[in-house]
Amino acid sequence: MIDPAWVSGLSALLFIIGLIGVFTRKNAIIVLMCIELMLNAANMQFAAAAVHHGDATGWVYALFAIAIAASEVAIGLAIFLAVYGKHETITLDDINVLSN
Amino acid sequence: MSDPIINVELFDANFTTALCPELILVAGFFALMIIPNLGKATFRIPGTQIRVPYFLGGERYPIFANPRLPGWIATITLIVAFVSVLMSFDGGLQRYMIVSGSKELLLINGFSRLFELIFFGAIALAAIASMNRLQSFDSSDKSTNALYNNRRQADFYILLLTTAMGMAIVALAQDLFVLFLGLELASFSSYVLVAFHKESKEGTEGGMKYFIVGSVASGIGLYGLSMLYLWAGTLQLGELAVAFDAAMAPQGYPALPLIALGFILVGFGFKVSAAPFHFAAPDAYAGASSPVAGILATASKAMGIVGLTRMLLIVASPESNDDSAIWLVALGILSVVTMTWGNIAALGSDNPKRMLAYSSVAHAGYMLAGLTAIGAWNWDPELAGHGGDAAIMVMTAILFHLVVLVCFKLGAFLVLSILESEGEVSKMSNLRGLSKREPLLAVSMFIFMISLAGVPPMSGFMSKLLMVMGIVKVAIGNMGDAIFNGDILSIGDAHWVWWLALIMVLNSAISMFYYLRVIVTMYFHEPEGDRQGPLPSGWQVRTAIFACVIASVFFGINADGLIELCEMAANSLNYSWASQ
Amino acid sequence: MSGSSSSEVVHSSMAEYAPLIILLPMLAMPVILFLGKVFNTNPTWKNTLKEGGIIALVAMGASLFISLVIIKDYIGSFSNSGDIYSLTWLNTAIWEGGSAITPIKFGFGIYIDHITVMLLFVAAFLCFLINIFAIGYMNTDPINDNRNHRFYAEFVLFCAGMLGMVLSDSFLWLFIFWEIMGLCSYLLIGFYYERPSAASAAKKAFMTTRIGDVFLMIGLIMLWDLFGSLDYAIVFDTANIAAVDSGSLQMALGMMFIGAVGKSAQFPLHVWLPDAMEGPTPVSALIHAATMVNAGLYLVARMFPFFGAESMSGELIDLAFIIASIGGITAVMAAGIAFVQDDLKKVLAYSTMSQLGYVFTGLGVALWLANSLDWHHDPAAHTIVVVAFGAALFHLFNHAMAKGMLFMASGSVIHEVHHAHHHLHHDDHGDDDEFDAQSMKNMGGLASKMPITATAMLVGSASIMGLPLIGGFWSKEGIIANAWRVALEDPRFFFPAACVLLGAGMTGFYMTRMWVKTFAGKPSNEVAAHVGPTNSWIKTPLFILTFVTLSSILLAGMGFTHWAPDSEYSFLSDKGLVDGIMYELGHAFANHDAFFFILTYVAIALSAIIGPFMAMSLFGGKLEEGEDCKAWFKPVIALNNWVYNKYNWDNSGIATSGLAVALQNRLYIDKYYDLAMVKIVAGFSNKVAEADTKIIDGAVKQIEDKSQKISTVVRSLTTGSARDYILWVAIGTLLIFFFIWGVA
Amino acid sequence: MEDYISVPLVGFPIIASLIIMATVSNLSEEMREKMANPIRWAILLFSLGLLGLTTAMFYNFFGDLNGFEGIAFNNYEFHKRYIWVESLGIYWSVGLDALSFPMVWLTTLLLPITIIATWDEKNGAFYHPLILLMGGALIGVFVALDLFMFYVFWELTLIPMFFLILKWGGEDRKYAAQKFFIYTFTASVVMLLGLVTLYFLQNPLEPLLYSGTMTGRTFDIPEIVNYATIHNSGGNWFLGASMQKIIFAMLMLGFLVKLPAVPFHTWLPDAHVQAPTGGSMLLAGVMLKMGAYGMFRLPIALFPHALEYFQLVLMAIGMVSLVWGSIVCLGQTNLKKMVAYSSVSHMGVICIGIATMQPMGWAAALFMMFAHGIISPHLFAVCGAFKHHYHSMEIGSMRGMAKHSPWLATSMMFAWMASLGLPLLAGFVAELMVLIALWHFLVAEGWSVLWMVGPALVLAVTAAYYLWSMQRTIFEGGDETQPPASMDGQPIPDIANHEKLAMFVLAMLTILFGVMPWIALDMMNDWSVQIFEGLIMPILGNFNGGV
Repeated sequence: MIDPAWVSGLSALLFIIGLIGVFTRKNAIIVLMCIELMLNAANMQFAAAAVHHGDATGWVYALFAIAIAASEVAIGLAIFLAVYGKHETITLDDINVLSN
Repeated sequence: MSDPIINVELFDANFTTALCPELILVAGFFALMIIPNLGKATFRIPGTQIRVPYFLGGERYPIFANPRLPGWIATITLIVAFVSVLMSFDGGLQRYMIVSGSKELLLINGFSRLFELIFFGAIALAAIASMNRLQSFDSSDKSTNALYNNRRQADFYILLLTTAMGMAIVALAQDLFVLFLGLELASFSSYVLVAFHKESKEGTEGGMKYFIVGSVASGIGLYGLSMLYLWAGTLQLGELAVAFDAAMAPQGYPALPLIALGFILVGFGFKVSAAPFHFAAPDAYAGASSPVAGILATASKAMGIVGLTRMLLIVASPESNDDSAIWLVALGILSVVTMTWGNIAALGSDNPKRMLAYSSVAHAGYMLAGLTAIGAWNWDPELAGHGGDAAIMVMTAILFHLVVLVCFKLGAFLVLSILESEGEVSKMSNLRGLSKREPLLAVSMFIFMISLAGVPPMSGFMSKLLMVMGIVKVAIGNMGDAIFNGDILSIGDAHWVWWLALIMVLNSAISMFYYLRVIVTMYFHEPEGDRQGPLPSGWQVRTAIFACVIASVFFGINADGLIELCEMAANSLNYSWASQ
Repeated sequence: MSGSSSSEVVHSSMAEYAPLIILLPMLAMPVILFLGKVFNTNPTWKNTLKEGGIIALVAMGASLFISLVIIKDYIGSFSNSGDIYSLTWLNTAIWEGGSAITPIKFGFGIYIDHITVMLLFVAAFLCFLINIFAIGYMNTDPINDNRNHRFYAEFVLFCAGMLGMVLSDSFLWLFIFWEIMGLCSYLLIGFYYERPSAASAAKKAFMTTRIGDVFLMIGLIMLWDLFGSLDYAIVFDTANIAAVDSGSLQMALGMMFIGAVGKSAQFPLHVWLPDAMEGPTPVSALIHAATMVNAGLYLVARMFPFFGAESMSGELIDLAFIIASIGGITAVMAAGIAFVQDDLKKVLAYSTMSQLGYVFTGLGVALWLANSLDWHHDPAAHTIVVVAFGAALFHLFNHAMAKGMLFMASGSVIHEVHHAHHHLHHDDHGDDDEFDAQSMKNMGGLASKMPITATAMLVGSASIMGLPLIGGFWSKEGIIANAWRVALEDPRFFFPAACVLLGAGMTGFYMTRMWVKTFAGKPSNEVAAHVGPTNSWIKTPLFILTFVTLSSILLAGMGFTHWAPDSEYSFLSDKGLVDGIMYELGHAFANHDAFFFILTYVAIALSAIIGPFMAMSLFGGKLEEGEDCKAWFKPVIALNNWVYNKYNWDNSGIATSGLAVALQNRLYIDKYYDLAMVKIVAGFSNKVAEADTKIIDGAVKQIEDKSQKISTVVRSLTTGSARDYILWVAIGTLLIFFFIWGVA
Repeated sequence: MEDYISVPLVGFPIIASLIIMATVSNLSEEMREKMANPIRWAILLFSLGLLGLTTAMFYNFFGDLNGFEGIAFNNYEFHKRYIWVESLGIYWSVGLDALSFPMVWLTTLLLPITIIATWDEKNGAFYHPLILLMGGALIGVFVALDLFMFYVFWELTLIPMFFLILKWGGEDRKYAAQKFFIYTFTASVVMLLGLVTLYFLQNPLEPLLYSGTMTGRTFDIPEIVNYATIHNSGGNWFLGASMQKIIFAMLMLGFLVKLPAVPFHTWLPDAHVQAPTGGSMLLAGVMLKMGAYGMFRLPIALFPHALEYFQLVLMAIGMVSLVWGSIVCLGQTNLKKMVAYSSVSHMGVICIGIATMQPMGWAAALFMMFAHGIISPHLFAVCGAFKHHYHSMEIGSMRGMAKHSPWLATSMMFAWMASLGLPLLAGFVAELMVLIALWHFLVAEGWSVLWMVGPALVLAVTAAYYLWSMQRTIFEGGDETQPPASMDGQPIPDIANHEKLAMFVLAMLTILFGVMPWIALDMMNDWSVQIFEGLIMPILGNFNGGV
């Protein structure tokens, strides 16, 4: 059995990749994917912790988190679609009607 | 608080009593889904010509086809929920704990009930105000456009109800993950609400930015939760508090919970729009319709405060006698940066909605200052004295502030929402000549502005006064007694949160500038261009504004009742400092 | 309501009605103003009531009447001296530390003693006469049409101020009335508000006297701090004086003296007086000769008890010297400037300054004597002190009478010249700016046209010059003699003594020059040839004052110099009138002391012979052929003509010399004052105002400005790009970690 | 005793004016014009009623005091206390003593006068109610005996004044109104923090009367003052030396800005120049005095030790205000600005009077507040009429006023003379007493007498700028053509009858209180003696002054 610490470490790595991704990538979809990475990092951590503590609640948390991530994607894509409809781009840097 | 907490299992005897407002929301939610769809739909039993009516769909009955109907349903639902919360206070509040086995899920006490009042009240007002906003067509119009727009009415109000629902869960949650779920429910709804105005560039853009930044923040928060869970093996508030207390000094500071604390602070920091997590807020407010922006500035912020309270005051509770909370300096700096940043940025802002957004950042800073002060409640065994009282006072102030914020901040957004009905409101000059066009509206806006700025006798002043008093009370503590026992003490001997109070009052002086600018624009300048004459709009939103005005003034002049309510709620937080 | 409660009547006599002397004119003021406003063009108001002149006259007459009765009472018995009324005006308190508070009160009351009585007579009498004159003068000049009520209102208020100042029982109320006079003089000098010169003269007068007043006020405050009161009854109490520090007292009195310098137009605060001739002539007569300038003298005279107190013996002589020196400097300086003036009223103005200088010297000398001599115990010293003081007061009296008369006479001349000019140039009236009715260049030979005026002028000039036996002679001799007496004791006094002696000769010159240029010789132009006699409103006071001036020998004989300064001295009790006159004559012309004998004749020679001779030799001449004049002018004019013909010399060298130019420019003092005002004061104040806007308010504006700029910078961080927002979230996260770790 | 203050003097003016304004704002333009006159009359009559009430109070109609004399320190007439916010110890607490009564009377006096003087101000249906509102708020400040209530009214006065300036002001009114509001607001929030800190420094273990249920402390001024007096005695410093100084400074900041003292004065010229006549009259007449009033009511009564400690600073501030203000006056070309700076200068006199720490100085400061409250509205009424009739505020733009507008010229000259401290007019007594107290203090305390140079200089400079401005307005002179270009050859009017009436009444009062100062001064003197006997002497008794 893999030591939960490794999983934890992996999740930290994923999280950092996600976090760096969200502010380096320009395409909204990729940013969304990076966010998913961050959420998944949390999921892994929950899972690892559930194993570590032998507590089933962690699994439940992870499941819920997956659901959250899913709905987040749904909402995100819907919004991006709407954005694309008006701005005809989803490159984040080009969408700045609102500033200051 | 003599009555013990009654534990309620799911669908237990007291379940409906305990969660009455939430259940009302659920009922409203279903009603909103069903009622507008009631029609002459029939179902032909296969193979026969018998058509069994099942009422969902088909040619809808005229009464249910009214495009304004969803608005009314949502409003009535929210009002009923609000009233049911209010009624639960009647004759002493009975506290309930919704449990699932050994896990505590939701706690119904004064604190959570008060927040429900804030949430439901704010959203109800926004619902009323939104009623005439969305384009609607006569239900006899069968064009796609008309149908489409009329359907959107229901969508909008459903999202409002889910927002309310999510917020209510946040208020009640006793498990951090449940809290997080509620938070996400409310957040997702609000993302969509912000982007709801998808015919415009601003609406979609605001929604998108709010969504991306919000998602990142909640991702960070969730990761923090996972770390906390990794460390403690539980996300139950009570258990976490015990674990945290045990782990802190004198044994030293384990890294994991501290990192988790930082991450979670970020997650909630975004919700209260604390600097530097506030950036998306001005864009979102500017892009969203005014009532929605009003919700973000009041209810959503209150939700963030609930999260922060749970996390900072309960989990990482400042209990140790010889030291203050671990997060004290971080939060103190955060609060100073937030209030100053918000005010400075608002100074030159020419967009009224962005200006209000920055002002709401500043208000977040004031509340964070209050939370910081609570963190210092027991800063010195001798001088802090009855620090518990002080902490309660600060909490009272924060709650009071959140309540009255609904009155004047939301009220200000509602005024803008009336203006929006004649076109975009993206410049201060759009407010010009309001005093000539709509004197009463201008007076309302004037009251909201001076209330925001904290000018007596408005409720905004009372809330700032309470906040300052609370902070000073923490900082001064028992010094009065010590001084009269011969100690020579100076302001330097008080806790440094006293300086937060100073910065806060100075900040509120700075804020005067931009609030006055609104007033000057309304009263000094002539109406511009084609924006002449009275504004078109229904009576609903005006009623909502009127209610806000009355409340803004009333709670300023006669604050006693509300203070007592807030004090009761603050007391019911029931932690170490509150029990003193 | 503390004011009215503690009224205390000391004596049941006419003195009780003394407040009416002040109140009547004071109440007449609003009455005249109101009626004048309402009935402005009503014929009855205009012709019968003379636009308020009659009301004023009634009030002044009543005041004069009550004054005379009080004076008679006083001289008769001396019993009505001291406080007549004493009311509380202000109640306040002082904390001296510790646990006691000292209640303080400032009172108002009427105080009558010998100095009061003398000044009261001068003021009430001259005010009354000048009122008569004003009716004749003001109401016949079309330029004053429909606004004479303003003149009379201000006039009576002025008189009330003067009478109040004389009668009040404390230095505080002296100051209060003093300031009221200042206000009225401002209003009256600026009566012709449409003339820029009048406006600026009014301002100058108020401003200059105000500077003196500031010092007076400070002096009074210092005095108050020494005595805890400003009431005469308390500050003059010898026991109280004995308790104070002489150095502080000298400072206080010195400060007060600066106030007197301002009010009495002494160097260096003299600049306002000549300009003040912008006011109508009655105003000049009233303010700048007869009454207001006497206020300063009165104030210094009031200081006598301090100098006379035994406890102060020898301690205040420095101040006495300063007083005498200021007087001496002014006497010479003003006389010098008067040499070159062509404006009739300006000559008189400088003459006023000069003569007031005499009085100051006389007072300084008397104060020195009182302060140095053991006059409380030594009867001879007592006499010397009293007579020295009396001489100064007598000169005040003589000068007031003579100068009032001279001004009225000059007014009469100006009035008629103006009329003649008006008459001659009927067509282009309204545009007579070029013609200066006050310039002596436009006069000459008027003795034949205006006999009464010329007589009055002659007598007045003689009195001022100090021609033996007439008016000012008695007092001037006394002042000169006493100045030299002191100079023998205290060598510093050689300076003022020399000044007054020299001044005597100079007076002779410029007064003669004035009379001769105006009344003798040939008319200098067409206008002067057409001047007619004046009306009876103008003549009456001239007539009365001529008599008074001439009769000053009687006053001298009655021992004026003895009883006026000394309340112990009973009026006419020592000698009879004739004996008194003989004594005075003997004392003056046949002094036993050789030094004073010589001094007397030197002074007479200077003032009555050398000075007039010089003037006549330059400006003399006889009347136009065919003009006839009154018999008593004939010798004068003949003498004049003779001297002129025989000794005329060309003075153009002197007249164009640097000194003469400097004198014409008033020794450049005004110029430098103006320069100081414009360059230094105005420049500095503009700089300060600029600093106020630029620095103090600038700082505020900077805050506003900078905060807007910072706001722009801060808002520019909200770039609009979601990625940047997330970056900030990350940065914020790191910062939070940093601070949490920092604490942990 | 009946409550003669809460409803008639404070509540009714505020509520009535709010109702009137709310009603009027719903009317059409024509109706507003029509209603303006009845509203004006109603408000005039009402404010006259207020004046009658306060005058009756003075003449002892309701009580048994002799014109507010004989009230011991920290005792109040007509004292009423109603619970307001129980949890925080906030009471609606009103009362009068000889410190506040003259100010209240002055306010009720200036209300009708202001209304009359600006009778035909445009948009009268709003303007006059606003004046009444202002009056109610001002009275509220003076009668408040509760820190919270005091602060509420203190800030409340800003709002009507802000609108008066904003809606009826001059060219640059927008800037001036905002500056006025923000500047004074900033100072008063610092004061608020000082008040709150003071509040919490009460000993929670022995709560005072009227303490809040939640906080255990009270906002009640008499209680706090009493408490402070007890703890100040015996050589102790209430709250300790350091704390006392800090809170003293915080409170003083708020009051000094309001006063205003140099260098916190720059809001005043802007506000005055831009404010409408009525606004200026109330601003200079009463609002500035709130600063001095506040000083007496709070920091001085609470922190005599700190007052003694900061005496030099206060003296210096007063001196600088006095001198700076008057020299700046001399450099002004704008009539109203000049008058505004003269107010700064006069407020410096008040500051000096306070700094002397003498009953005489304090009584003089009180009398100065009162006298300036009568004279400065007159000054501003004149300025307002000048502007109204000649469309310019520049000195020199109109000359020969004595000819064209004799009434205005007379009134101006009177006001100017009153302001420069001519004897027998109200201002003189105060100036004289301050100077006497100052000198006495300097000599007794061994301070340098050079302090006296400032007032001496100012006495002369004041005369200079007033005379200079009169020469260029009332008289003729200089090169400028006249009538002024701004008149466009229109006939030059004199002031209207209602302006004459207002100025006449003010002039008569100036004379009345100049000739009979004891009417007001006696109670002020009594008050200063009482505060010395009740507070200063027991506490600073070892003050090593005296001769």
